[in-house]
Amino acid sequence: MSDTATDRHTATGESLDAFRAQARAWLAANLERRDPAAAGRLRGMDHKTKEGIEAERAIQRKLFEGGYAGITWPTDYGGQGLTAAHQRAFDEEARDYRLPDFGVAGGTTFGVCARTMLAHASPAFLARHIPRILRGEELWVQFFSEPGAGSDLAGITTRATRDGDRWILNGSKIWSSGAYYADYGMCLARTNWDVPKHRGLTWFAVKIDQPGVTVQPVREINGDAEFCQEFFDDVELTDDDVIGEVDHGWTVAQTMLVFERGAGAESPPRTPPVPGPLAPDLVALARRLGRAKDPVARQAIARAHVNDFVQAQLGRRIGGLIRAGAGDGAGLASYGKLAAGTMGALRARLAMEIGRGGALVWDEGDVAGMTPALNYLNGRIMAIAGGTNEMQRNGIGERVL
Amino acid sequence: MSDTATDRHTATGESLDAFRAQARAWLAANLERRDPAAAGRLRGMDHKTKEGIEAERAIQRKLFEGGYAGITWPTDYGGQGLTAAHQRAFDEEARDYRLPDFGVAGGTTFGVCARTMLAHASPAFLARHIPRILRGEELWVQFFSEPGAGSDLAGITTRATRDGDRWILNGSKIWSSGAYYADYGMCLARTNWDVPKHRGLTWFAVKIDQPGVTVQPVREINGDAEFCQEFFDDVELTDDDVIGEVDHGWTVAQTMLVFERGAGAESPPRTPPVPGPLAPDLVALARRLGRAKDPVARQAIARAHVNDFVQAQLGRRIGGLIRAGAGDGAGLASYGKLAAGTMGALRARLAMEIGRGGALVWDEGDVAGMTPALNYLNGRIMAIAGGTNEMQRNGIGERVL
Amino acid sequence: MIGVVDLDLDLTEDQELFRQTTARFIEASCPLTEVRALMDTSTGLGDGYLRQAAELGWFAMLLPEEHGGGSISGEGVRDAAIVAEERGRGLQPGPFVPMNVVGFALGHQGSEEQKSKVLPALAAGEATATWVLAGPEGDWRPGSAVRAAERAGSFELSGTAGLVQDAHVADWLLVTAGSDAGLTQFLVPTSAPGVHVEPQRSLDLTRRFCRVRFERVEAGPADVVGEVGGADDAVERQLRLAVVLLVAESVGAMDADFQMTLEYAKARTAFGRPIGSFQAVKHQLADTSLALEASKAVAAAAIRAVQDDRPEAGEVASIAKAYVGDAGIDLAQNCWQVFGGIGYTWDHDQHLYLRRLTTDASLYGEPSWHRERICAIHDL
Amino acid sequence: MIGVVDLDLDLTEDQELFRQTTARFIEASCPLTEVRALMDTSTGLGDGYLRQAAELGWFAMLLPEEHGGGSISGEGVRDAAIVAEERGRGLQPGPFVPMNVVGFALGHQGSEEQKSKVLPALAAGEATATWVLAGPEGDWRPGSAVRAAERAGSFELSGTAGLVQDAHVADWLLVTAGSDAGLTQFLVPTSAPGVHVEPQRSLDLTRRFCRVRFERVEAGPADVVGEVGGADDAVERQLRLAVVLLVAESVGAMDADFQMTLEYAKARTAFGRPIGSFQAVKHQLADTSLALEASKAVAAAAIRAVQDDRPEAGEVASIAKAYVGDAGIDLAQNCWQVFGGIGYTWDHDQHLYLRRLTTDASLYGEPSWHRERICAIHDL
Repeated sequence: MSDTATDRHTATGESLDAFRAQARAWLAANLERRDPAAAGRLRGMDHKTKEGIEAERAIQRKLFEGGYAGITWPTDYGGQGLTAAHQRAFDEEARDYRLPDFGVAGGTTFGVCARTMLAHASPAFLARHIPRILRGEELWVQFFSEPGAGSDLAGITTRATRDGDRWILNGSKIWSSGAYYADYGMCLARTNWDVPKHRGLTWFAVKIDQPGVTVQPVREINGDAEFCQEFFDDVELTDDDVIGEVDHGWTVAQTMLVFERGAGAESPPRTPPVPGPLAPDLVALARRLGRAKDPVARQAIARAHVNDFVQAQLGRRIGGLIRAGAGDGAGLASYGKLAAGTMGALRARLAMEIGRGGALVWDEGDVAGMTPALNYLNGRIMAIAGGTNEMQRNGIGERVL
Repeated sequence: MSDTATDRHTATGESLDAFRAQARAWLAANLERRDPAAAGRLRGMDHKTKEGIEAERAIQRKLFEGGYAGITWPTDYGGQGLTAAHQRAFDEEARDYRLPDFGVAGGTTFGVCARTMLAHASPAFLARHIPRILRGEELWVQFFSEPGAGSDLAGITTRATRDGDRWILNGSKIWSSGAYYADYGMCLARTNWDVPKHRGLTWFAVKIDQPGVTVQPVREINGDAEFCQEFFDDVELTDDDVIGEVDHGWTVAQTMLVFERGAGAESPPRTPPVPGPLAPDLVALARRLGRAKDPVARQAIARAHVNDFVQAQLGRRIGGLIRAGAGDGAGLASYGKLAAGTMGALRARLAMEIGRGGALVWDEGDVAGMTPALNYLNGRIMAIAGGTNEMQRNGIGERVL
Repeated sequence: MIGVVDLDLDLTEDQELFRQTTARFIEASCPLTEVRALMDTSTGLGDGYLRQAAELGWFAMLLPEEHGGGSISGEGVRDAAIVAEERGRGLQPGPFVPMNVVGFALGHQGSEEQKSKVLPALAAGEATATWVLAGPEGDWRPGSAVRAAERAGSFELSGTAGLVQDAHVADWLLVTAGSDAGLTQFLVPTSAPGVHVEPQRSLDLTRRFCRVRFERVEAGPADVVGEVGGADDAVERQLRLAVVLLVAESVGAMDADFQMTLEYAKARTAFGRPIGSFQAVKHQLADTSLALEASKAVAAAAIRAVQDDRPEAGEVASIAKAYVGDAGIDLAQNCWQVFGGIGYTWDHDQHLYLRRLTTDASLYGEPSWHRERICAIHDL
Repeated sequence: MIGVVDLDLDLTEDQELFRQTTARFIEASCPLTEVRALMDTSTGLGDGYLRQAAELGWFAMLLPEEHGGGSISGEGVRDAAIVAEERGRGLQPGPFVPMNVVGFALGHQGSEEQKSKVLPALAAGEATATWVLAGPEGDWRPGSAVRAAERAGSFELSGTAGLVQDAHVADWLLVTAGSDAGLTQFLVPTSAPGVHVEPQRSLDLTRRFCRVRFERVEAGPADVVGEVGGADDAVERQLRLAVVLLVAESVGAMDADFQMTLEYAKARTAFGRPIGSFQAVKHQLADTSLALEASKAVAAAAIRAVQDDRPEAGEVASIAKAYVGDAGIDLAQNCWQVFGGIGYTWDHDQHLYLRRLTTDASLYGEPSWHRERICAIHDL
């Protein structure tokens, strides 16, 4: 744990302004500037490798050593124990720097798994894993859905069987994004068959490179293979690997779903109520194809821009409602997920309507040319992954209304 | 019964061409020409009265006496016993003549009630009522939905209780279109409380002006009152009034629903696969408001025109499938009803989008000015009345797919 | 359902109290039964309603203090939006939006004479004003409806405007007119010769709209509001204000319609269960409540942007109008479908919300007009 | 599900037999496993596929008898639509639509020399032809992509065309070009100097599209198809034909995708029940099948109108294209949602249908282009 760093910030009760100034100086001295021309991440054109990820781990380690990893996380586990305001200040200062890019597993590790662990795992477990996560030594993915159980948690059949003081894991998981380069899977398994189906589930930490674990990438329709399927063949686990209480995995899963729906962030993205540039991808497309002055295309562009802004503002509102305890957190979080799932699919389709025939074809290697098609193929990810639109509607209908 | 007329057409085995020529001559000699400038029926501006309907009954009587009422219906009950081709020939010849306009009760009488009776009622019942219907002496409406039971047939609580050789009817019905000027209601009542809910139902003929029947118009949002609610207070019925078998009203209701969904017509509307004029109401609106050259308005106009044509062609296809016995009739008929329920609501809304602010206001008495608003207010009738969109989706999902 | 239904989550205590007072006033002075009764009257407004509302500050919030103005929190736009939301919820009649726009315009652009002549009376609800902007066909481009011809320092106003709310009870008209010099605004009394106010029928039964014809109406230099030919910026600010207040009214109406529908879905049974428990209805309600929550979120952003006079305020207002305009109609249509036949009856309030929200969608620019405006703001 | 899936309900016995033969040929020679294998090959077409298909008459149905033409029923368009529907169902590769259009055009407009040189080879599948119409940005206005400059009786073709299906394997190009005299068509060999065929990548993996650049390509008077400057009517007929055959392919693909989805919804369980028994899924499938049935209905009307060369054929074709284009995407998107994650995997066929139907929507004019065309047909 980085006691020095922690001391530096909190033991002295330092002010937000001082923190910000210090972060600014540290960033300038330690990190590279981000290439402003670097394109945003385009799923289907951003394949990670185990080797490539090492450079990212090094940056994360620097952050940790500088005292800027886990800014709001408890000091007991290597975090800085500071406030959300500190996190925002750091985020603002760090905007133009090259931060670690762990791909999709990064969001899962820091945004979903670690936060779920902090809410439910034992102190010993946290002391073992959280510092390693903060140092960039452990990337985590979720081993959650199964080939035969997508939306239905109660249908989980991957099982961990007690054998002396060990647990023996067998079964299969799917849709674990980035498992092929990650270190651990946070795995939901059935541990008790004698209780109602939604009970008797337990979460385990599964080291991905241990014997009995096979990871097989699932080729996606965009040609990439970010999702994986895993097969567990008598994988040995111990009580130390249990996250939360045995047979109470359902409760843990509910917490995880809130984080997964992108809500309840510790450090809520301070989305300013300022619209971004007019749907830049769609404007570029319309200009490239000579449709920028076409009233029908302009309606589609503005529609996307309106929805982009509305979605961001909805996120602010829902985050505020959850923090204010205005309703069931998981249910409220479904609003954000459903908005992403519906507006995302619409937006991908609007691009094809703007691009019409011109967006259907491109020259080999022409990234701008293929982007609308690739986005179109990714257009339903948010409508399906992490709980379908239908599940979110159930959540809203049953938990909020 | 009009034996003379029947003889004239069929006993002589007359040809279609001869029938057509005869009909043409008869129409020219007996009916008035239709005023081509007369506007189509606009719900909310077409209030019938008991007195006004007498003129229509007179025209219907003429048709009957001429041998042109119930062209395909059995000769035993005053029909002509001819083929659907004869009916089509007559319809084509009669297009430009002023036929009886019984308002919504006309369609219910001839298109739904009488056809359901012909399928299920006893010969004695048919002999009593069908000739009177054909002579224009009986207009029928449905006493079907109840204030507490809309889509749910099994929830019917209007009851007919056995009392010696009579039935005593109590309860209430609603959404009976045109009951305030009709003669009879075809009424679904519970006759047995000891069997599962969807059984134990029976259909009765209820004379509207008999003691114990109160008809109360329901004012609609368009300002008109075409729908009615009825209250039955110890209304006396006899076995002669029963339609179909006692306690087997469910079966009769299924037949009725097919007719109500506008499908399975004896004389299928020979919709030619020729598009009509470009959505005339919307073009008129766009022209009036100076938007005829606006590309966004033009898209909306064409969208409505496309849907109009598609809906007609779908009707042809579904009618053909039902006649070919290609599937469950009631389920297939739901396609037509659902198309009307979804495309109708969309079309009403497209008009408001074309008209924007200009369609929201009009001068007192300006029919063209108020038409888009009135259509908008009527836009969900087909989505709700006679089985909601949701019921049609259930029907398709459960009976067809 | 989410307990908080306010437009934003950070009302001050004073503002929250103001909201409650406003709601109580509406419930006491003009509940839906009264709104229905007013539909059949010639003015569409209850006696004394505007004066009583003025006592609560409805028409003072955007005026300078020296002319009778002032708002609860000092944030006039937000306070006015609180009133607007409650008004929408209760489908309140009367020219709340246009009177506030006229007051705001005069407060910023009017001459001292205009201010002292009109503003105290507006603030007290003793005089009524409305805004003449759109053409009778629903063209909201400023200057498209009325034309001002300059003749030796004076002006002659000609043209026909439409969708002028409550002009039939207005004392003053703020006329946005095109002229050779550019956009120019005038304050003219409704009684001026050549001004013809023609009340029309409308889809909305809870507000009144008029066509206003200008037949060579004389206007002197003292009737000009602001600079001759230089009103572009002022009109833009008026439009933003009108848009966000109208959006707040819409959101209030949406919330009320949805709550009414939700209660019905829980109480009404079919096939032995509440209809809201059927997945088809449950999902439709979920989608509808998403549209409602999103509308609240974007409305709050727009109100704040206009309150703070941010550079992007015009764009955010248009975004809110484009989204809420469509969402309001979606919501009313979905609620109607859940109500089924009962929603088609005159005596049920559902159609009043449908009419109001459909009208709101086009007032001060229909969604497609605002979408085009957004593209233009971004120089596309 | 409805048993009959044909485009219309009144196929003759011969036509029904022809449909079955076609389906069997596709299943035997190019099932989906083969379609997938061809995605990675350079031509995208199996050896001998076109020749075998030609034996079934695929490229002869719209040709004059004296040049190797003829169809089963004598109704060439309907027979071709039967093939097209089966092709769509099986996501068949190859230039079926453009070859038939070129054959049809030459049969009606070509010189005797052109006919005898090209048509028998097309009918036998021994030569391949395609149609050059759209610009590379997807502009389908005839004459917008290639320009013909007249020089002393000869022509020079210049410009860049796009979305030219299978030009990389074509022997002949039918080029629709603009010129000072008006729309003019040319038949040029792909090997002509100055013709540059550039295969592109595309959303659709089952068909290939090329950009074709014309750099001062020489064309003599004998290369002109029809009248110089007088091709408007011929091009209109070609477009109608292309549209209805493509619509038939789309309907076949829609039907296959929907059947696959329906089976999945019945077999896949969640929460202990088939997912298709949940009302949300059941209703989505009902809406989707309505779109499918409506597509079949309007496609049948369009095919018949073009077959019978009715005055309204152009309009009905555009109506069908506008409706089916959107409905095809709706259907594929809805099916994807029912499949959930499995539909996002490369090895599942769902995405092949999504790609195909999305591409179909824009080929030969996207829905909004056809809607605008419909307005123009009605002189709006």
